[in-house]
Amino acid sequence: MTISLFIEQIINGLIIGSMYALVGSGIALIYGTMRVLNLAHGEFYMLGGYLVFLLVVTCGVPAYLAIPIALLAAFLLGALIQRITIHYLLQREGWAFSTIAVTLGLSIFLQNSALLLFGENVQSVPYYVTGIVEFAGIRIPMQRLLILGVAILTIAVMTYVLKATRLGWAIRATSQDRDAAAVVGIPASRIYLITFGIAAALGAIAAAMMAPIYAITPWSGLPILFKGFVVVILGGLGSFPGAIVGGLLLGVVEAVGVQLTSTEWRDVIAFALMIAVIWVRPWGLFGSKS
Amino acid sequence: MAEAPMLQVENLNVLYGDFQILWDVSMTVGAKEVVAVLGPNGSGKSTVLKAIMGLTPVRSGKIIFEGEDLTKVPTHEMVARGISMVLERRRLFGAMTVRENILLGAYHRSVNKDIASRLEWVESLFPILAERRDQIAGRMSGGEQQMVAIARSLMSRPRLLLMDEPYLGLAPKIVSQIAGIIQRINQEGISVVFNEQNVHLSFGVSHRGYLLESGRMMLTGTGEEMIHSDVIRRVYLGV
Amino acid sequence: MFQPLRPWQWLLVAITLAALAVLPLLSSNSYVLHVLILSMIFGIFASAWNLVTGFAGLKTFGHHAFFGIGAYSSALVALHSGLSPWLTIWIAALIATVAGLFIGLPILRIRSMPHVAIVTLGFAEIVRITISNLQSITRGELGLWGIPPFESFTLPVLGEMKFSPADKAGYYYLILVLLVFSTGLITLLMRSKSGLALVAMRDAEDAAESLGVNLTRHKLLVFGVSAFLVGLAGAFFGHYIGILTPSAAVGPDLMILVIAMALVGGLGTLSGPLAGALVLTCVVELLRDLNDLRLLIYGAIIVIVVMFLPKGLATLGPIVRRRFTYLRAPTTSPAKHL
Amino acid sequence: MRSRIFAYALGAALGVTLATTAPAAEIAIGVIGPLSGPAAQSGISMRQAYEAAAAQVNKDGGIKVDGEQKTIKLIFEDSASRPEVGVSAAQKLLSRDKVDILVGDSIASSVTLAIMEVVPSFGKFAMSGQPVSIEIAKKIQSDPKRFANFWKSSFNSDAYAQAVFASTKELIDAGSFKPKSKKIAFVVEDTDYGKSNAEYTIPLFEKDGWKVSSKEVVALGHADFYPQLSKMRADEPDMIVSIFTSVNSGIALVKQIQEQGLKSLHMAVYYPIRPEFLAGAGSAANGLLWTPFFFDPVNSAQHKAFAAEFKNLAKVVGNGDHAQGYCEMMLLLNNLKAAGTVEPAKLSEAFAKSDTKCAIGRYVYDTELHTPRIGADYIPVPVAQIQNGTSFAIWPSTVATAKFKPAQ
Repeated sequence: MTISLFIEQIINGLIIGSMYALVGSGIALIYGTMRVLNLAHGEFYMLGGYLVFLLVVTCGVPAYLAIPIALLAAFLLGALIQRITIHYLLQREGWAFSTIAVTLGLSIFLQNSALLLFGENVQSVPYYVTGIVEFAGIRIPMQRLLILGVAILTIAVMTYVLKATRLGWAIRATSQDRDAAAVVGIPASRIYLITFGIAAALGAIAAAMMAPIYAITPWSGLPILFKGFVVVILGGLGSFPGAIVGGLLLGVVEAVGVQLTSTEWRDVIAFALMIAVIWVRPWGLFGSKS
Repeated sequence: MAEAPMLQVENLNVLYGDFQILWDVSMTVGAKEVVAVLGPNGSGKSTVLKAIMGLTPVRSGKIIFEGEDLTKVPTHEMVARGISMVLERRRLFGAMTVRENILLGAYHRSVNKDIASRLEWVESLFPILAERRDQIAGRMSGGEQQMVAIARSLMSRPRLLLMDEPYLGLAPKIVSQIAGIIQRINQEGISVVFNEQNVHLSFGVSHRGYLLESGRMMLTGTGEEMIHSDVIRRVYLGV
Repeated sequence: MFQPLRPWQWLLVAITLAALAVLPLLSSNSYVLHVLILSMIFGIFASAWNLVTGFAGLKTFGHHAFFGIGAYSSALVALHSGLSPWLTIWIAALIATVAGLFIGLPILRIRSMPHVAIVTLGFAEIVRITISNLQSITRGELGLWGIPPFESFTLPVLGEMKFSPADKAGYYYLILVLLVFSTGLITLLMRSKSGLALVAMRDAEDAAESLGVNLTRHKLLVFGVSAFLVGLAGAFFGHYIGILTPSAAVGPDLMILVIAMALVGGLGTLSGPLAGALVLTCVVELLRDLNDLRLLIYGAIIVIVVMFLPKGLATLGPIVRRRFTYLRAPTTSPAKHL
Repeated sequence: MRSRIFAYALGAALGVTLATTAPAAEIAIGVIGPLSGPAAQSGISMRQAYEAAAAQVNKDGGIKVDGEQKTIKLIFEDSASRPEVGVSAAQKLLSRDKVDILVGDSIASSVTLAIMEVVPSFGKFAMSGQPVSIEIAKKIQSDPKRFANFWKSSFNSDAYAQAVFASTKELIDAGSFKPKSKKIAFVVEDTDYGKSNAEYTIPLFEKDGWKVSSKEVVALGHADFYPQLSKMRADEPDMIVSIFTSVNSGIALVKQIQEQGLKSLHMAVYYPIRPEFLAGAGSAANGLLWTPFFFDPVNSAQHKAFAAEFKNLAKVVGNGDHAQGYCEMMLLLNNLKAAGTVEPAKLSEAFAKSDTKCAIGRYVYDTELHTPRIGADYIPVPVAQIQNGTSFAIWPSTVATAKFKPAQ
């Protein structure tokens, strides 16, 4: 393997990994704040893809407008779903299981709603930007660089929101101690609602950016959900920065893995890695034990 | 109206599932008063405070504060009404800094004006916290954490402060320090309700006490009256 | 819940069993038997999952791995060794048990429910992909066919027990026996000391631990028994359907189906998963004509049951009864007496 | 009688209405195929094609069976491409609807293999639709007595491998493709279709001195080929063979090959047959070779005529699936006409002797494998090249409408 090929594979991995990171960070945010494992998270990704498709292809809205609209719609949808299901379950006994079960049902429900609405057809969105960047024997299309750019921007914005805004403080406080947050005046249920919306929007950003490459089908959420799980286990369940690092790491491991072996056993390796991590470091590779 | 106590708790009943924790508990707290809730382990002391704050759902009964019925008001609205709470075992936001923890005390819209002056006031009560402002709260000692927790709860300038087991797990030296702080807070014109198992510890700072046993209010009175009560002796010494 | 049955309950069980036993004598419609056979396969699967999830409180989402392991083991052993399926289904169940203990051990170290959910899901995916990739042995997604059926034999009263798609009486009675066996085993287990410890631990893990109950051993026992039963159901499924594909025998859809069955019937009850399996298998067959709506309704059922009937259909009974009681005697609410 | 009543009661309890058996003047044909799930699009096309063929025959007055003129009634059941669902569907059609003939699966080989476990014990005639897996033929061969009345209506899966290899060899012999190092790379889907086609193709090339430089097996619907293509760009294979049933994967691969600037000759199996391929891949598809190009309503006069007729019958624009489905159902109905009975043994006799011409070719059977013969004289498996956004057949020469053009 030459150096430039190796670098190219790392870049391939980082690009896909940045998308895993966005999806994983949504799962991590939801789990972090409300201790809910969202099995319907893949469907936020899938619906985000369809929203962009509807706007860009069906309605002819330019991408730079369509993507923010899709994000907002995904946010509202996520919040609505939280409000009519999780919100009530969290107030009951046995919520840890019932929330997992309800998101499982939601996942199947949303998949098949999409099937009814959009059909089996594989949908795709044209590239937002064209052109190829070539240097030192490495070829990367602009579209892929755009993915990486948007991912970095999104992560930067999210980091700023979490670190430096009132909302971010409230999310972090609620995720660390719900009662303590309530006592200082943070309305946990509203924070949960917003967090769910943000997580859905993060999934939708990933979907919007991937739509020109990964076509959209009612089932596109499932594989990405499994990737998201691996990511959050690697990064420590519930940790936002952990999910970012975990996502990038998984992307790079996959790309380099393809170079070294064949694609066939890739997912087995990813899952085995995940189980091994849980076995030796249940709090994740980057999380801390407490 | 001026005669009515600041906080009035009437016939509180609280259940966890089918298990009844509090039975018709009533109590009052006057303005600028320090009240101790006493009782052995498992008597329901913490539940009384949590129920007032809305952290535990109340089956029946009333909580009236400054003439307003707060029974159905959610926890996060309490600071807006003038009540604040220090939770058992400090419960800090462990991954955040001391400063962030304290500032979160003024999170609610109704109290996040003139944060600078509030911070100044709180840091004047706990000078050490100003020095440690950038330290991660979770890595501090128990006593320091308790100070952060109290500082946090004061940021909303409450008129009533509830403290759940403020002495729990602290070294004797720290306990007396915290007791001093409670007195200091009271001198600022704030009413304090705290609970504690140890009778003698409680009466160092409180004006009045209540005794709980198995979820029922058994006795109230000043420290002096209670220490000499037969009921106390029976409850604590099993006589 | 596991009190000895009262006489009328015994009678009810006996009548149900008798009705199920004479059914094939009355109806030769193989489609009706087919639906009932599938219900019973899923009944065993759902009860065994419920044993772990509902009774022992270990929320796993990867039991379809054991179903697939059971199905493929029995089919492959019977195909290659020439052993009779009558024997291989038990070998397969034991292989599934070993797999269960293998994955059960790491799970027991984890207290966090989401971690358990993810690990078990991941384990099942590994099993599925592995079966799919080992094409030379399993024929992958194309399907393993040529699985030997059970040998026929003759019974004194019932006549010849045939095992063929057109004459399903043999399959029907065999799965009925296996269902009774599985329900009996679960009942015995839950009435034993281990069972009592399990329920104690589900309700208050720390308390049970402080009482000196050895949690790991009991949990592992339950996990093993559960994997055994699921493996057995899977092994029967393979010989019954005659063809196995990774997505049919180890696919996540299968687990979703079984979870829905247990939830609909009532998690943590003995009869719930059985009732749920019957109801949902019939619903799935009824919705056959609705094609695309099938899974949609299915997802909606799970959501609605979790939201409004958290204890499954079993809750409907008391709700209805309460309605009636209330209508007859509108007494004061109990809170007033406190 | 008693059993009927009981079955009825149970049926009612299950909410199942017992189907009244078809009136004497109808021949009931049960069809199992994917109407939901990943292959539903093809399954629905097949359903439309089967219906069109039946409508055509019914319009002409039906078929004379056992001395009585009867119309054709098709009953469709969904298999969702899943064997166990297909088995349930077969159970229902054979015992509840009591169909005379079973067709299934219309698309999935695995479902066909499963249905084969059920049909023989009901003693009915059965035929599979598009499934090509050679396992079906092997299964028939393994127990000729049991499967005496089971026939395939599509050729075996090694046909594609032969088409890929033979057409490549012809291009080399003609001097229009000059491999430098005889390195070949495979990108295939993790389905039976992808894997078994690769399995048949690889030995043909290896025997001819080729070296497989990489074989990448990707998940169904996979769409990010960058890691695989980066690897290939370093390897520089002379030829890439890609095999997917998912158009999504195909579009992504073709686009990304262009982005990566790979110069290898690219041969695609199956996915360009779907109409949405060209729309999705756009100009990146130019120069691509692919098989099987069964249906060419643009350049083939015969197919143009079929397309017009089909449009008339089915009110939808015909595609390759339609052409195959229509021919398969016509084959069955012609043989039914020839046999004059639904009795399985007689129908099988008719199938063994069948010589039916249809839009996609001439159906003559290999009577040992119960499989239609392939080749220029029978059913050709043409290789096409996409030139300026249109597919032209370039191999075999008997059906070619254009010459191979090397990529610029």
